[in-house]
Amino acid sequence: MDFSDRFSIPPHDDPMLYASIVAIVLTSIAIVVGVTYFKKWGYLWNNWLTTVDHKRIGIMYIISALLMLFRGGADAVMMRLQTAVPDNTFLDAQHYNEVFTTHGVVMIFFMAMAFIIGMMNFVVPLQIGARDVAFPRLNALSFWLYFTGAMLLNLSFVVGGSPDAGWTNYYPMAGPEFSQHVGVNYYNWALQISGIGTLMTGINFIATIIKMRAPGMKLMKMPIFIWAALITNLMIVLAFPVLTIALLMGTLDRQFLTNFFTTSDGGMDMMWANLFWVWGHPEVYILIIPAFGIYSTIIAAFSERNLYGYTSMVASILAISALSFLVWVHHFFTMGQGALTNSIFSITTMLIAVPTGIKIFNWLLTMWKGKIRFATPMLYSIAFIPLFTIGGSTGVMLGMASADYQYHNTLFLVAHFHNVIIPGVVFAMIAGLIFYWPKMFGFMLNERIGKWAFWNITIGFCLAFFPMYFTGLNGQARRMYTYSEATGFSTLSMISFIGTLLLAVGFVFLVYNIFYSYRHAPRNIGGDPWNARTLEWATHSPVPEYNFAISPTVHSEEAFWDYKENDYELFKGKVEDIHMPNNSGWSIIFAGFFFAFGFFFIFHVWVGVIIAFLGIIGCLIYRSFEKDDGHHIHKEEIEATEKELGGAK
Amino acid sequence: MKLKGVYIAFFAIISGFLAGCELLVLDPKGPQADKLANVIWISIITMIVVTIVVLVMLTIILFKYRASKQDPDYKPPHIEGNKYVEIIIVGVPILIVAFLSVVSVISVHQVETAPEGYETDEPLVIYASSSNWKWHFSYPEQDIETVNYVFIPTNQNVEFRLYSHGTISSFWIPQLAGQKYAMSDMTNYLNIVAEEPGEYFGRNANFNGEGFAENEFNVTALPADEFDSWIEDIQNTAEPLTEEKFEELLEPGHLGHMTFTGTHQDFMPAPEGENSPHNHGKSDSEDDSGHPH
Amino acid sequence: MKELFPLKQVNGYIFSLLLTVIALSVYFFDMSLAMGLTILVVTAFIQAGVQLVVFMHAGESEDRAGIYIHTIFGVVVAILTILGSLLAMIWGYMY
Amino acid sequence: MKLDPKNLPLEYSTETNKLNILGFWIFLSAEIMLFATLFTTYFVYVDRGVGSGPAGAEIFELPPVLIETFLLLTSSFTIGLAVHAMRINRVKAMIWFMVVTLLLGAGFLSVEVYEFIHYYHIGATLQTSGFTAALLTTLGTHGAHVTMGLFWGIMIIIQILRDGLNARTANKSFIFSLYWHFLDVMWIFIFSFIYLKGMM
Repeated sequence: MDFSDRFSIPPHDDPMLYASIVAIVLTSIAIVVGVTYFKKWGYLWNNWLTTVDHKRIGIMYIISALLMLFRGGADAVMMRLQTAVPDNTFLDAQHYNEVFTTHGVVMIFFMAMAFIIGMMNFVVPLQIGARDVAFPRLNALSFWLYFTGAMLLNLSFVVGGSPDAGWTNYYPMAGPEFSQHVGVNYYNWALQISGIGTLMTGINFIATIIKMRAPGMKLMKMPIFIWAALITNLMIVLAFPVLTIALLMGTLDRQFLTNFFTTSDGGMDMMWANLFWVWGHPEVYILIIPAFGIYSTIIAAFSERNLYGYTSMVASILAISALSFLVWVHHFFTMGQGALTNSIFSITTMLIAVPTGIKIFNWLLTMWKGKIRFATPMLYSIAFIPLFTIGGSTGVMLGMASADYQYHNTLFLVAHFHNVIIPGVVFAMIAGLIFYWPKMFGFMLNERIGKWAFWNITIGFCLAFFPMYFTGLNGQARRMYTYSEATGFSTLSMISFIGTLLLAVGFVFLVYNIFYSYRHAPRNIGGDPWNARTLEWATHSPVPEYNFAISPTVHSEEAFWDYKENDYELFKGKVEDIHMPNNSGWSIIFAGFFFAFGFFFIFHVWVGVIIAFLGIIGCLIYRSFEKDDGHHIHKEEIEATEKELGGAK
Repeated sequence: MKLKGVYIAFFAIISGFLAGCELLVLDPKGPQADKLANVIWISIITMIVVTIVVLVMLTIILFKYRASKQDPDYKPPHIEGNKYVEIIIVGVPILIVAFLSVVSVISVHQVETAPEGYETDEPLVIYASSSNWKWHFSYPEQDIETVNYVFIPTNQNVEFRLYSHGTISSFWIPQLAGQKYAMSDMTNYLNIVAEEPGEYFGRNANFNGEGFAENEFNVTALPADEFDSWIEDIQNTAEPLTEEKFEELLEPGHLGHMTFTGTHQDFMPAPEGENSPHNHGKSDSEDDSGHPH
Repeated sequence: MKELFPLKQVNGYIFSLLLTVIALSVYFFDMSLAMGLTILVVTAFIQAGVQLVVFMHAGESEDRAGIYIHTIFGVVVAILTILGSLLAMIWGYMY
Repeated sequence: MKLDPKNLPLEYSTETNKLNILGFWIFLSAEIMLFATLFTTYFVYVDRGVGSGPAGAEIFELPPVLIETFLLLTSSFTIGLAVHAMRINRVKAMIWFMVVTLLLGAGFLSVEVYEFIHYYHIGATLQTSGFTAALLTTLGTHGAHVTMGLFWGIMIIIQILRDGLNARTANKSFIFSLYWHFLDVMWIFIFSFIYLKGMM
């Protein structure tokens, strides 16, 4: 392809596309002008862009995740609108393919992953009574690499064309022979770069949880969310390298014409599917296990009871994490590997239902004999239980290898995985966001608007996805941009579209709630507005930079509850100088070079690649020679802050 | 209680649909699809029972233990867990999973071999190969080839040999059998029997690019004698398939139904046996139908 | 000079050279695939163990439990990934 | 052998140092999976992905592989000695052992480059077949790690020369030794399951 052709903007003519490009450009300009006008660049740079504070990094992750949620959500609405009526011409096939590909990639990699990592960033150090993560600078770098990947993928929409081979990106369709424009290159590099960031997050959090727990917090005295985070990160560390290599091979195939996944010279298209799912199935549990942790926290807090069956909860998390590496073949039962292989993986798949079932019953038993308050985070958690049971049940159905021959690649499958991911992950993240909002910003979100959002989202979800179980069983394959009247899919598809609109309305309420509460909510809410149980509620809202003036000493997984109810002394000792890491612009600059590297690589601009690569090496050398020992916050300063926030704890 | 109402309503809708609709997958017309439909029903019923148990427990708990119903001074107890409860919540799921595993293993072996009652038949072999975005059906015995439609005799074991001229496709006739991938570097085998004459809908279920939505084909099942006369008809009337013509057909795009004499297997054989780019183990080379029967 | 060459490490080095020589036997002698693979698996994993314990000091710090568990879990997942992929990509089609 | 918690060597002497070492171990388990993925691909392609290209035994040669193995094994030994020298505070000996290690590593790389040129000449390039791509990517990834290690080692030597042995440089040297031993372990697996099995 000619050099300038590759940059053609966009390769695919469509007035709507141009309109969105204009909108994007105008919004970007507006943001830049706005920040300049209010003279906020300095504030932004000093307090956010260069920060190494886990709380701010967590918040930046969550903000990015919400932005990506709206990007992916807009794609979803477009898809359901296109399929609401038969033979619709709102989108053409190519555009529809780009939309569902982007939807999947954005939602999994840049929304869900960012959301859980953001949540872990904010909660984990607080919940273990630490001052920060093990490697604060690395943490900032993780965020900026993730952000780089997200921006790179979103850029594809404007320059060169979006990937269009599905989020699973099966070869040979994604290979150079059948996908000639640069879309899949974007996919490779965006995921590769953000994947590096995710891997580093994994390492960082394992080290944090192993080494930085408050005194007295033995392994079996860790709050359940910490267990969830520990195991999740373990899975990240073992799963993401597989994706790294698979993407590398894809890149070599597309940009250096090797034969890993081609149809000739010994290439095996099946191998991509295999490697993709070796990573992909643990990935599903990487998303859901932290969500389980959040639900456990919230359900215990709003039932005013300790978590039932703590030990079995921990055991089931461990079991899920081990099994999750043994089931990946169920994503391609239909590939022809024979009855024996399919039987083995069918059994391992269904086995996961056992530890998951344990969790469901433990949550129910946690509410049993409790004192259940229906606050919005709890509403999401309650709705999660039956909805996730349905999702899990259909998962077991899909795990039956023979029956999967009929469900595979149909809307039944689509309904299933949305049924686990939306009530499982998205609900948990919204619930967690509302739950931790006061800890993050020092005011609470409005409950009334929150409940409006909840009902819209829940009912919208049910309407949007339950019909797909039926159209799937009726023979509707996924990823079809249209269908004919004769198929009889139209009524259910319309219901599905209406559900999507309700979901969208729900999310609008969510955002409106933030604006509304920002203006109207009272600010003096104290450290513990929900009457919760774990350590993070023992400090102020919002949390001061150093988290805890005095490191807490812990004797159970609910030390704060014991402090409130059983006169347990949480803070032993005196205020001392606290050592904190310094902010640094290094991470964002480093990520900037990665952005350039990825972008130039996508378009085969080798000069640019070399320059960016030298930049990356330069950053590494700089970091190797840098001596940065951080700084101390002095005792007097801490005492003054504590006083201002309402007395030393 | 609002929640209860909502969920019961959803369940009513679901069961209503399941009972009332003629969903293709649950309306099988051959023994293979019939097996699968049975497995699906077994799993649906099991799972509905599980879901109802969870729902009932949840509803009762929410009713009984909500804060508004309780004494403001009530302090919920601290309960660590209970050995017997844990045995039940581990044991029962294990039993359910064990039961479903047995069903799964037996049925997957059944649908991977020739259908029951037809094991001894010499199968009718049809090569089904996909190209963007068409299906080519070659009948090597009868020496004819069709595009985007296929005729099969009823009550006869038909062995589809699946492969692709490019992207991965998934061969699917919901009312006759489950899916199987058609890929470029190996041949997959799918046994199908249609027990009722009629027209069936078939398609590629695996996304393969721009023309995916229209990547469908028709299956017509005919009694044996009608099938034979159809074959004869084509052998007498259709144009021969030349290599140039076939290359033309492989170009990406959509074609209607087409019919030829001769098959492309003569000049572009399927990737099986000695033509397979990969040997599936060493035994393959001697036995060119080295696949399970 | 002698204190620079601790016996443990010298022995470890000689031992790993020895293991390499044993592994080489599969090249020089005619043997069945199973036999050869067994020799390779045994020598390779012992070598890895020697490196891990003698040279990398895996067990010396207060975090040895974490290090061992994590590394062993990684190795187990790695082996299962390799075997599972071979099952799904090659062995599954062979019978 | 456990360390005496009251008298920890320099590389474990601060909390940050302990965290760094633990973090690096965790990173190594990620590396295990990285190489496991490459091995997976190689094992599948060695039987199924040859296409019209050459097969394993046809292109492997024992002498360069043996030289590479010997060089890397020895370098793993010398970096171990470097850490030992560091612990008994013999800075000069330590630097010399590190220099020897890096030279051995460079020797390994040059033989590997020779090997790659050989493959190129007999028509086994990255683009020849799935098998050659898997082989060269696996070897190349290992080689890239060694190259990266060379530069990293040089940086550390410069820092020791500049700052002497302190908690920071000792920590870096120790972590570097972990990395280098790990590369040797990976090479043992490559040597056994790619070369020896291929030539069996």
